[in-house]
Amino acid sequence: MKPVRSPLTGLLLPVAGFAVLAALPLIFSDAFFVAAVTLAFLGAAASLAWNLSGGYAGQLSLGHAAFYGLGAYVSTILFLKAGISPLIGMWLGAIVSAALAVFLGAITMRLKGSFFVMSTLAFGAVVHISAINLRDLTGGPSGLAIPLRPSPENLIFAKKLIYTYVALVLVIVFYAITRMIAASKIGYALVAFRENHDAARALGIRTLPLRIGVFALSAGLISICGTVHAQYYLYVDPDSVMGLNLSLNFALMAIVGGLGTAYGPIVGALLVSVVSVVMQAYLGDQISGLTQLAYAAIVILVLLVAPTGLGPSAHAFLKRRMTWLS
Amino acid sequence: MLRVRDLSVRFGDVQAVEQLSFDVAAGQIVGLVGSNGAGKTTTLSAISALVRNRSGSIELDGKDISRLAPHQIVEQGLIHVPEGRRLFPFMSVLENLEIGAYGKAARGKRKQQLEFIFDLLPRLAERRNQLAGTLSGGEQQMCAIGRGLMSCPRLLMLDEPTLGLAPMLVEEVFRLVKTIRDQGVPILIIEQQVVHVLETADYAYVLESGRGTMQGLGATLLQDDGLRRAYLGI
Amino acid sequence: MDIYIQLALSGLFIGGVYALISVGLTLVFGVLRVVNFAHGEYLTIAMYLTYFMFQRVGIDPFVASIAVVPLMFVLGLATERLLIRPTLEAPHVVQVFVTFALSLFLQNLLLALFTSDFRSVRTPYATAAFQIGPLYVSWLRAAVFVVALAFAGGLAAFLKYTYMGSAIRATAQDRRSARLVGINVDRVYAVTFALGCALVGAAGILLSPLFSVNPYTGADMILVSFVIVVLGGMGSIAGAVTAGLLIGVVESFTGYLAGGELKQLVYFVLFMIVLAVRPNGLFGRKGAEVMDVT
Amino acid sequence: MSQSKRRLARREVLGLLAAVPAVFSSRSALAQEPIKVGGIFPLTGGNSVFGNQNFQGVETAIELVNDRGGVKGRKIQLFKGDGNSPQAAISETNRLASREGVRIFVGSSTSAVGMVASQEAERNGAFYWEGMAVANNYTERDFKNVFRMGLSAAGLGEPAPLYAAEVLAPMLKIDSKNLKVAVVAEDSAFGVDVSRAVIAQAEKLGIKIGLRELYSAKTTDLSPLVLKLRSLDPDMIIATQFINDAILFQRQMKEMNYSPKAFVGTSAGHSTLSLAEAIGKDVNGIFSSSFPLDANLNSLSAEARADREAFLKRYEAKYKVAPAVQESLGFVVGIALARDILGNATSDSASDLREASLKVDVPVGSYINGWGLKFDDKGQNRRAFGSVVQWQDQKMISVYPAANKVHDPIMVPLPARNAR
Repeated sequence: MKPVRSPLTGLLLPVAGFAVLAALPLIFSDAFFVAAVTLAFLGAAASLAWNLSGGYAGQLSLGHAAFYGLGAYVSTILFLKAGISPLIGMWLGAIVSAALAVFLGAITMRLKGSFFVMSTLAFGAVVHISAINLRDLTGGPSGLAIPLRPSPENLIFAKKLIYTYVALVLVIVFYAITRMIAASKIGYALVAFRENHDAARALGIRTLPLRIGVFALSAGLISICGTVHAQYYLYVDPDSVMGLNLSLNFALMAIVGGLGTAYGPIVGALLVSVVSVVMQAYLGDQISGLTQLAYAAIVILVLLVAPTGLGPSAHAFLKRRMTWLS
Repeated sequence: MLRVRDLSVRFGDVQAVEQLSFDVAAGQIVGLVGSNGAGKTTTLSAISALVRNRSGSIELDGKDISRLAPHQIVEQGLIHVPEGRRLFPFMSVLENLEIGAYGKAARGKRKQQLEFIFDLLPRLAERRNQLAGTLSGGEQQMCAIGRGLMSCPRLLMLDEPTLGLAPMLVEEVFRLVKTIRDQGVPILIIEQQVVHVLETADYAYVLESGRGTMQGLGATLLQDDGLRRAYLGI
Repeated sequence: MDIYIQLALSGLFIGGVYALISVGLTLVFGVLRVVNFAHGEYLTIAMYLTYFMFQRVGIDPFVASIAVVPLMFVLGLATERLLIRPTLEAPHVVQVFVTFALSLFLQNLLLALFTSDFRSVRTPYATAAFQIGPLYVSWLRAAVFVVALAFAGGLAAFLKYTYMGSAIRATAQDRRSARLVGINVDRVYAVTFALGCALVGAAGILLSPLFSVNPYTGADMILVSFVIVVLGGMGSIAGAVTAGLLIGVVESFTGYLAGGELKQLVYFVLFMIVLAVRPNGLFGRKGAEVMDVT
Repeated sequence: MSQSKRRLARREVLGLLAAVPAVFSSRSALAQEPIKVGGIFPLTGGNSVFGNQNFQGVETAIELVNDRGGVKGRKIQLFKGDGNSPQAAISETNRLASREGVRIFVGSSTSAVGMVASQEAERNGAFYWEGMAVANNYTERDFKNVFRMGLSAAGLGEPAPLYAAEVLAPMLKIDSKNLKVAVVAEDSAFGVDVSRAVIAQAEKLGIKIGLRELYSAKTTDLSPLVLKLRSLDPDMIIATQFINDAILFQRQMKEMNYSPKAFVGTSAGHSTLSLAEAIGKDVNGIFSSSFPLDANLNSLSAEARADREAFLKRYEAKYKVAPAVQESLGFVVGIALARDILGNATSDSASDLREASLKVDVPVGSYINGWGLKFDDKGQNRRAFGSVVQWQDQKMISVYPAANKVHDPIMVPLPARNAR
């Protein structure tokens, strides 16, 4: 957890990394690749948002799909029923999500480990079921279809490449926010709390307001991803924007890449997406279930081999090699 | 009886115990003293294999036990009564004692051992059906030591048995320690109550930042000026 | 009035099954501190085993339990050795996600092997019922209820009166001390996890004549168990049984009085309230769930 | 056969051919490129039962067309895309589009997948042929190249009350205005939309709806619902259910010794063989309003009759069971796309396929389930209709409408439980 402040890892490496990411869809421009990258970027952005609270503060939430879905629903309902641009709607969605997160945090933030996990799981389920039952507002389980009316103001584009860059902008902004928080006093307090609750208390750090604040920020940011999701998929229904699997995936990406690191969710999202898409392409054709079977096996292997995430594990491995060589 | 040589324990970048060597002979009370963070508890945990990342040799009666798992060490008769009592809070006193005799060797002697302990510590007999979590601090300590004795120890290791106890109870614990020694069970005790330990112990070692800095008969060490300045503020 | 008794009865019957599923989950949590997201898949596997024994060999589900329960126990041992033990020292998230990935793995393994078709064990007694006054009582449901409670009772007795049982309880309360009294904690973990699988396997057998099975059956049924486990107090057997029966009855009444679509909502809201007001659950031990509030 | 294997094989063959370029390259240039069609169905996950059934139907149709010489001499190559979630639908649509060069898609079993896959196809400038997704808002999205051959939820739900009023009420000797109906549905999009259509249609016919009750298809206990029904005592239940909840519902009605005078399901759980497998002869007498299973032979064109025979033979040879409703639907959707759209289009570009779709005018009775093909301006087939089947002797038999009727309904009203 030692902050590294060399110019290389501090600024140059991320800038170079993002430049590569930005160039990717231009170099490999076939639709399959672009779609895969777009989904990966959107996933990375959501996972970055999740990671603020789940990674840095160690609050393992499995209910973030609720906030993601709220973002999708709030902006879509405003867009369809009142003609309000999603560019405005997404902020309203973020505010609603953040407010709900404060409420949830106030109730559950004092719970330990698994108890917190289960409470967020239940919260996600409550929001999901509510969305199904508030039929007049949400269209119920049939969801809401958004007509294809391309215009920047509607955040709907005929060219799908634009979504790729919208998602990439989210990734870069969320990454920057993560880095800022990690480097600030708040970041230190959160990490201290995560590593050792008692020690943090002994040092006189009052983390509860901080944790709730970061939880709300995390919820707000992920709900912006939800809005983008809605405008890309042009269809919002409870299962696809609020399902438990979504929550699990946001967390999984961060864990695979490196929990509580700024780059982890990006690495994780790219890996998870690449693996699942490639497997889908090469195995999906044969026996049903084989793709997901292999995917699950890979996830298990990664978790067993690199429990701290691939990023940090690779880093540690390289470091060992370097010291050995020198 | 217990022979520890060059014991080292690392936690990541921190060297908790470094090249520590000491012995506990039969019939002895041996003290391990040092300030908070000197590595005393880590040493005991390393011996009972709760801490695995260690090096050096640990022998019990000439037999190498450094590769055994914690429950196998218990089978060998090396019993560790942990810091802070660590009873099973939702079991009764009786259940706590009985589970002390979980090891195969001790199971057969459960009844007689229980009688012996109730004899030795009559207060536990009175409270046998009370949940251990509801006992007072002193009673919990007695129960913890009783649980250790249930395992039919050949050597007992006590970690800070007087922590947080009133002075009168501290006396009582040390009396008990001597009684146990007199019953033929040698004891390795670690303590911050330096004076008490040195008065009670037959032999003692002083730990500083994970290293052994001094050793000698308890009474001798008690006279050492450096030690008195460091721990007793005299 | 009759109708309320009938509702309570239906609720208790299904609650007994919930209880049996949840008992295994709560036991594993209490001892290993692992929330096993793959618990539902073990239910599915047991249902498939029962189905194939019935379909291919013609063995009645209740008889099949003699083979299925030990098989599930062994499967549990293997899982613990291969996946759970290597991650016990890892961060909490890793455990959660290993079991989550395992659940995905097993679902798709079953899908690849057996397709997603629903399979049903069709016993002649599946829908047989008797009548007491105005009440209809299904023989099978009543039997399932009794057997489920017997299993839970048997488990409680095992924990109370055997060496292994004491060791399991001791490990749940303090794993460090358990090691120091000579308990082989690794073995306790293995046995506990396997017991959890065997219990949910028993639940699967009992459910076989009532429900059709496909690879996703267990996943659908397990969500309510998570609620029950927390509601009853994580790690508490008595709590899981009580909460299981309670949820069964609550569901039954909500279904009748408010409508089936609100069943889940009601118990999830109930669950959130319990967490907020009494986070250690109905029977949970104080202190396990709350950390400093600063 | 797998994609990778196919590709490898081709590469090896090409390597060999490099040695004898003159002869073979000219021949391969002459050979007709296949028409590539991508099927986007949920083949794994919770909805995969129907996804696989639909896909098998489509696949059988394509194989049949190919064996008959293909479309204007060109074979159709069918690619499999597993749209097990909306995300997967996106990536699979794009994969087939860019990696396999697919410009024509067929789908999709569930509306969530169909909605997303079709918008993705539309934005890729591809053609999307929907057969199974029933969401009412599916064709309300201003899409140009998306056509739905199958029914909307409204189309799926309407036959149940119609049949109740026209046929069942007289048989029960109740005036249809006095008929008391309870509507029961699972609470996903399917159940909610279809049951809404059932109620709308029933109200048009003056049928009284005594109860509309929704529940989650994942439920483990439906006895509260059975109790509610028993105290209400409707003449008829119209139920929109998936498979396991349909089975559970039937079993619990029996446990509680309850039965309405008539039970009408709407597709899904009541039109699948799993129901008969689970409850045995208790299935007899249950109606299911749904996509048509088959049609009265007299109402079919000669071509449709030949198709029907070929379909049954091929399907049974391959899967060892008779095809049920979803397989049959898949077959119709596949045949229509191949023969009447691809066969009449000037090229297989999306715009030409759109043209062909707008122009297509296939009379009712041309497909094995009795359907025809004519699109309205929203891209919804106007010649698709629902039908009613009844379980008789543990088999599904078409009983309504007249064009599809193969047998008279039996067991109306349903006999007492112990008399079945």
